[in-house]
Amino acid sequence: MLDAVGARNIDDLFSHIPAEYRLKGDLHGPRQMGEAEIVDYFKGFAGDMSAGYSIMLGAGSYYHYRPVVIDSLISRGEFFTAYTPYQAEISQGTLQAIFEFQTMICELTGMEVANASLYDGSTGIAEAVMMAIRITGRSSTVIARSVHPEYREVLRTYAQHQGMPIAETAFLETGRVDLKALDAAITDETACVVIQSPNFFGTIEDVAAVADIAHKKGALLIVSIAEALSLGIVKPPVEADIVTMEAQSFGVPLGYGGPYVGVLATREKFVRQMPGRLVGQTTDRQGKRGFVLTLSTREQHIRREKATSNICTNQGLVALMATIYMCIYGREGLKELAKQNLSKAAYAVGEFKKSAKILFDGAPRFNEFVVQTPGAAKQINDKLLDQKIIGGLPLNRYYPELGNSAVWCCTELVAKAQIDAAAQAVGK
Amino acid sequence: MLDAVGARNIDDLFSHIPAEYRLKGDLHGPRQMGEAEIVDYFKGFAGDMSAGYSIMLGAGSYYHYRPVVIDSLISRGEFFTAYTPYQAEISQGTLQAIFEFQTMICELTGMEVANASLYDGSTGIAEAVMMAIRITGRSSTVIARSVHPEYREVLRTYAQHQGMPIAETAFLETGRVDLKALDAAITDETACVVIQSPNFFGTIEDVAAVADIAHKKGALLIVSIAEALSLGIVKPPVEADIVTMEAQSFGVPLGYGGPYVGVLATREKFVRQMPGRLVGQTTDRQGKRGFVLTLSTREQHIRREKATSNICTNQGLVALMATIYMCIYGREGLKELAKQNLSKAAYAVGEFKKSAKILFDGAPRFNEFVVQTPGAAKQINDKLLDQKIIGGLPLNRYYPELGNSAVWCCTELVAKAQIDAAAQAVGK
Amino acid sequence: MSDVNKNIKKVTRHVSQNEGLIFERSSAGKRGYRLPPLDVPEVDAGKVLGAAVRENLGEMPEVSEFEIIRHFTRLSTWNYAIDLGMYPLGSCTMKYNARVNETVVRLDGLANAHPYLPEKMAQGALRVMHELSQALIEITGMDAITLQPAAGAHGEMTGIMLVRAYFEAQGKQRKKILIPDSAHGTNPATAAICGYEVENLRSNAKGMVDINALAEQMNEDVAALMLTNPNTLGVFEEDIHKIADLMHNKGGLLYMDGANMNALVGKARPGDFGVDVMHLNLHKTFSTPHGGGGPGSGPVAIKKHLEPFLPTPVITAKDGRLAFDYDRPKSIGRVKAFYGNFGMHVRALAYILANGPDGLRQTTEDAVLTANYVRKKLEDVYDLPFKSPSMHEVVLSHRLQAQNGVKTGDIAKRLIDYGFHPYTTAFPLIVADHGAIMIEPTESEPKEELDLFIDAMRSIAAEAGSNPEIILNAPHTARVERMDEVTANRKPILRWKPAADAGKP
Amino acid sequence: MSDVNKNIKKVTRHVSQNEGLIFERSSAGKRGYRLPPLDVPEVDAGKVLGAAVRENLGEMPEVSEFEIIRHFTRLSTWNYAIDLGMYPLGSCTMKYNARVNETVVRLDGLANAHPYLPEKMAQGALRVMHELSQALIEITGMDAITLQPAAGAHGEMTGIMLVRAYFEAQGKQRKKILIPDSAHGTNPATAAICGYEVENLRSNAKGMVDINALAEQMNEDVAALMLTNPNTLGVFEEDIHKIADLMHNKGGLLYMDGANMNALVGKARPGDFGVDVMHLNLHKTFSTPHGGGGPGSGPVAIKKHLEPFLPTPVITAKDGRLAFDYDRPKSIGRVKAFYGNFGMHVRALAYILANGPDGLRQTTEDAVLTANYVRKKLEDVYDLPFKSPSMHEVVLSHRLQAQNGVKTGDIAKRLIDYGFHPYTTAFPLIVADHGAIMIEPTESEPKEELDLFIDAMRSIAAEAGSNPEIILNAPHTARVERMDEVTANRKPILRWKPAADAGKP
Ligand SMILES: Cc1ncc(COP(=O)(O)O)c(C=O)c1O
Ligand SMILES: Cc1ncc(COP(=O)(O)O)c(C=O)c1O
Repeated sequence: MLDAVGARNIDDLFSHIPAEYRLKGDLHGPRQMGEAEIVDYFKGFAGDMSAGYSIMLGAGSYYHYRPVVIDSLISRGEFFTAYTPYQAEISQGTLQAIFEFQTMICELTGMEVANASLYDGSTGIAEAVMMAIRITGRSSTVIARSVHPEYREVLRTYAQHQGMPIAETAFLETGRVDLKALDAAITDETACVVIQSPNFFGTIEDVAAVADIAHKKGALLIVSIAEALSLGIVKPPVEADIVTMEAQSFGVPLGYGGPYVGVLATREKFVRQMPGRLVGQTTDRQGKRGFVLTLSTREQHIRREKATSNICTNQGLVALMATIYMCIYGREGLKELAKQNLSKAAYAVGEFKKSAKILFDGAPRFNEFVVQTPGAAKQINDKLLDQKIIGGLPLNRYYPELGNSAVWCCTELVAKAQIDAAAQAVGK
Repeated sequence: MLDAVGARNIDDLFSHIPAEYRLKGDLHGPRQMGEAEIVDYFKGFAGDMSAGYSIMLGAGSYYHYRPVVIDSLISRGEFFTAYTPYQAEISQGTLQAIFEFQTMICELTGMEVANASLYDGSTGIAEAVMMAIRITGRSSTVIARSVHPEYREVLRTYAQHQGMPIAETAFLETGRVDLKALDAAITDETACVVIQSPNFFGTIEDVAAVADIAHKKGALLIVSIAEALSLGIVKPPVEADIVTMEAQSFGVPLGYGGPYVGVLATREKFVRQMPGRLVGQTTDRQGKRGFVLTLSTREQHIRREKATSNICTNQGLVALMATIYMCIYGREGLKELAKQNLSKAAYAVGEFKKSAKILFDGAPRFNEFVVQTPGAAKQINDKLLDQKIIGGLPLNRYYPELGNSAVWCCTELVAKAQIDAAAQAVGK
Repeated sequence: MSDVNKNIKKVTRHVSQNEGLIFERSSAGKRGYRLPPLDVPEVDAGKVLGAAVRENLGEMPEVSEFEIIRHFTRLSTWNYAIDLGMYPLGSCTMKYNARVNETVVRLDGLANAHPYLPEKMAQGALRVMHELSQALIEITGMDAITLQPAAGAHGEMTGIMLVRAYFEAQGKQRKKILIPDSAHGTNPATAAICGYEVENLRSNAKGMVDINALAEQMNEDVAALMLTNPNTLGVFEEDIHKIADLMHNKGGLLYMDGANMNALVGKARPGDFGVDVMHLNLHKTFSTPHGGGGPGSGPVAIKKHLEPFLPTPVITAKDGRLAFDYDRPKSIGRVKAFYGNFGMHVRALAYILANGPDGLRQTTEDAVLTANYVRKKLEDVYDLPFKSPSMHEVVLSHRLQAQNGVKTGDIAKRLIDYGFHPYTTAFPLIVADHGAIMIEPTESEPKEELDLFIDAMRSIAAEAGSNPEIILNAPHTARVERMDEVTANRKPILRWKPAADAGKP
Repeated sequence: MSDVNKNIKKVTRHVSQNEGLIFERSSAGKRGYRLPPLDVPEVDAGKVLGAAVRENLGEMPEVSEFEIIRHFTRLSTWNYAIDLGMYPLGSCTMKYNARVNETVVRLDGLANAHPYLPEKMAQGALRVMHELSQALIEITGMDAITLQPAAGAHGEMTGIMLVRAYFEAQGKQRKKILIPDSAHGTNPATAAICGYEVENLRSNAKGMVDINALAEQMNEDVAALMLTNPNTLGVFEEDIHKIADLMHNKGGLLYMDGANMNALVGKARPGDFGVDVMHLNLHKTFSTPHGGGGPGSGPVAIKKHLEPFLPTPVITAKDGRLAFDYDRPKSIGRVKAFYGNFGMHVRALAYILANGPDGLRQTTEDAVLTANYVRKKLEDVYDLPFKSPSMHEVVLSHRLQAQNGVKTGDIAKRLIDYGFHPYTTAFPLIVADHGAIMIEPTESEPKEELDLFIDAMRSIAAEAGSNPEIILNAPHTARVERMDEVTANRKPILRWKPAADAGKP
């Protein structure tokens, strides 16, 4: 090809880069490895991790069983080596799958429209807040302290340069939002109230009550869901104006925190203020049903600085994992599975109570609960490692006022034996 | 559907089975398991195996690195959930791949035609012998004792009821066939001579010399190859009339002995006497190139009791693995890889010599060699297990005359450190 | 064209990538591999191997890894497969191949287990084989089993050799094997390989064994009857009891070809109705993938009196640990190196566990139901040569369509246009004029897919009257049309040659 | 039809399965799952949850596992993908996604690692992030990096926030960000989100930054210039040195959009030519799969003076062990929960190791060579709006074809008939009449595929003269024709509803 382009050597093609910027030598770094070496190299890393441990950590990342068909399907090159479906005629597979995803998210959340995905649950809140600000024309936000601490951090980061004041409201003994405090915190500059349910402590909020208070003052309600599986057995937040959810629980590996998949769902009337991609049904020239990316005038590649968001590449393949997962469990399975989680956590709470204090015991919860212990949570966890158990997340960094406490999680993958062992340990 | 077929209940459809033969209760056996349980169940079995050990066993099953693209390609449903390509118009993928397989096998073995596969290397010999008998009209076989003992057993099993006398000939100090003895053993009733190269001891036979002797007496020469990778660096047995090969080395997992893939290759003039399926190139009505199963008049579904073999389902998907493997390494890679094996074994022989006796040291070998030790091979192997090394195959069961000896193998996956450790151990 | 396809609901045409032979992509210097550096001194191959050294690998391809991915991905898209739609090949039991089976078989400990591992290191693999053996013995109602055979035909051979060994041991070998005219080609081929004469047994009007014929033909020269039950018409041999007695009374044995076990699992057991020896096809009844032509697995289950003759080795349990027993003086010997297609054993066991006893019965019931549903919906437009009740498959014939010159093979090709893989054509041979249309839906097919198939078959039946040409020239929608098989047979081109005109598609 | 396609060498039409929406397959009682029995007492959900209990899941589907396999397998066959052929989307760097990356990322220890594992249990994951960080710092020539951003746009946002924090720290915030008119839409959108005014910077006749315009527009109100280099025309900003100086002299910063790093890796380093902050797209330059729209990963690399502001946590090595440092008072805070798209970090590191230093350079050289090859072979039949030397991509325009009413979007659709995914259309906007034809072949494409693409493009150029209608009505060979996007926008149908007419394909 060099001759064809009329170059004497490859460096001719780089000659327009000012000489002083052209690299002379090789980059520094490990030499080229053979495939077998690469596999061994990563096996080395994977080796000193927690494979084979039972995981009683949740807090925004949930260890559920992943049916094997998910990976066999998403591993098809037609899915994972395709780009964003800009060219509808040769992207119907991805487009129809996203349309099915949007539909299932609506069904589960009780909303009317859902987008094709956002980065994750944390950035989802930030996008939802910006959306609420566009809709209401108001600028400030009230967020519950029981929302995932890292989600709140992300919101603060996004908000800091945009003149979006953020107030936090407290939680009660029950773990739920302090409604009085909330009511007091809302001003007529409040664009939205943000809560999470089940919240960071595993407590299920009284969404309807919060909605009343917010709506009375003309603010929108944004409900964040970190444990998507809860929707199998917990009433959807139909009173919310915007629901933003982390769908990792739906067949996405823990993967040390990512990639996961955020979703944003809302009411039809707000659709043109939504961030992210949307797939719509239409017909081709022959009247045959098909699907396309639509309402893209909201997006950055058309609207540039006036776009509803700067998001471009999102979480396509992860949304596909979630879609497949939702199909596998479906109408009955999600309920049955959620019920198993509910039962595991309920059993665990009963056992842990025998030797430690369960906080926020006054309101219903899904598969997480907060345990306060005599000793420091970290020491308890260290001890449990010998039994190949990863204990709950210590809360001292986020909620010093809760003392020696940790938020534990019991999914269907935590066996009774491990629950019993952990319950033993926390007392000591 | 029950109504549609006019049955009151499902048992109506089984009513023509005599009542006394209809099962009343459930079958006995484990209850239905959930997918997660099934995975754990087999992890339990897989757990107490040799994962992570370095394997210095060969003897007809070779531990080579399997490039990951093999599984990602054969896992496409279009390949692994298709049947034998009877319907050419919707099976061109499988058919073209087999045609490529046949071509590559011919290139590697130096033969003119190759079939689409046989069960494995052991049954391949039996099929080749029956083919030789059909061709020559003679009935007896002379087989070298240096052919894989289990291959010889299989031949005996096939031969016993067909009036196919089998004589075995001895090997020399060098590990090679005793040509004089061979010459003496061949009668004018001898249909074929069967040798293996590299043979069971790893020794490369003098194929040309054997061929001369066989051909002088009007017998055909069948060469069996158990370590297909040897063809990357060892001269192909072009003097043979039939080559039968176990292609497991080409990307097929050890898998505790199967499924593997046998091949049979021969001269064009014998094609109509070949067993197994053949894919041929042709054109469709528009003159477009395509591929079909051909010469099927040889096969059982047409010829019934007069067929060249009873084989029907063979090793399609495993042949595809081998095809992909041969494409990955190709012209240069197979040579380079074979050379690494050659070097590993040569190094190992050097090290083992320091503390034990290497048998059959007089002739060239590929990646296997026989070590005679003061102590029993089994004890040495037991000791090596502590170092996570699986030692060579003890030969006492097959060749008592060789005393405390074992056949060892060093593929590219055996590291120098393990070779050194094993070399140490055999002395003790 | 478009009007040729106006009745087709199931498929649409779409772009499909062309792709030449891998050799046509090859060029010097491309590579799809990368080896780690050698950690021992590199030898001079010439020195080590002398005259035996190989200089070059001829026409072996040189391509990049990416080209390999593209090449085989493109090829794959030219195939039809169960994953794409119904695959009603009669006698082949094309059911869903569960993905969990593919997962467990690839577990490091199982996939990378060397067959000569010390037994104490191989307990996991032995357990798999042991558990599967127990399950299959329970399902068949037999007394013992060998997992060694690599496929159905291999199982047949093993089974018939057991028969031979049985008579050898009695010191009086017999000459013949009786085989019904409806039998699969592997049956006679197998009998011949085992040194028996094949005697044909004709079926009666119901498509079943003719008891009187059997009574006449059965005598002390006959070693065994190779029976498929349900037979290849999908019909259960209702006289099975008499058949077994006739054989046994004359000292003969009853061999059963278990290819059609998908009609019996959990509902009836061959061991209960007099079978002495039988094979199973794990790649049919037990869902191990067909893989475009294998690998299969053909375990042979037997009654006590044949046990001494089983191939070696046999798995035995001594003090809690499993081991191989090689010391079996009466054994027929090995039929294969190592222990059989172990990977298929793992998958079949996973299938059995995923179903459980009730699931296995349900599976059989559904398989029989779908076949009868298809029969019911087609018997008015296609001839049903044998009216006996169908089990897991139904055999129709092209008699009515043949009046317009349309044969079973033509209807099969037209089915391709309608988006289906054809049924099995022209087998069994007892259907007149080689006109068999042999349909096996399996339990896996949902009603929606069955209805589309029925619709397609009925639509083709109509075309046979209105426009036979469409059928005779089918398929019209595939990337290639009918192939010239005659030339392929007359002047076989069995390998690519650099000289040869590539004639790229 | 067939003559519409007579010049097409690359593809043939083939049967493609139809498939409705999963909801249309759903019926009560079907299930694709099977749960193990519960090993603790089952609770009464109503009791536990009270008013919060959910009764039913509305229209969620009920289908079997097999139907799910078929559904998504069929859907997948409607997609075009890199694995099927060249995917020359300019600015997207559609290169081969190596399978070994997919293997290592699924290793149990990595795939099932909880983000809140105690650090001592997470050393392997931390090592992956650390090694990748080191490699990317070396490749970019910058001083530090964060792997937290989830995609390119997210990286831009993070980078511009670092710019903001930098000026905050100096106690004098600035108002504006300069953005060339050739920039990607995410650039201005990002600047706006970060609270900056966007000021447009026009390009000169060579498609590069107009130095004089920059000199005029640059002042103490300007925080930074967001530059893409090579820019979206695939042209290296030859005045990069002056550009950097102009920015720095006025105390401003230079942000580089690294989407086009595939033109520079191993050949030149942004850190060496004055860039203060930049993002990378691991899903472009470093081969992590696009997945039909993500996930991506957009690490941000910076110079020392921006380090204090990096998002928390930052990985630090103390006495041989790696740990997260959360105590960074000047940090802009988190931009995402946890640590970024770790799975993409694993893949990108595997890619870097598979190439090594020389392989990385080679890759860049090949990417630039293929782009120039395509340019050379097409510039006589397509207008080349900017004549500057191309690097990894070439931007043509539809000017010549537009004379026959054929626009870039039409040519794109016609390419589908020719068996290719279209190039990027209408971007960058500085190409007159939104006529951009933006082609990025990448290093992955073999010459054979490039030649077929060139042949297709030339053939379409000819058709534009001889028979524009073919192009305007394209595609003709795909399973669907052009979609009615207008109605889709006017009356959006964004979810399936049971009532809604299904109108099955
Ligand atoms: C009735 C019958 N018997 C035997 C066989 C042979 O089995 P295999 O192909 O596994 O050798 C088949 C396979 O088609 C069959 O249908
Ligand atoms: C030049 C340029 N900048 C930024 C982006 C945005 O990157 P991402 O899609 O990863 O958010 C893109 C992606 O198309 C791009 O081409």
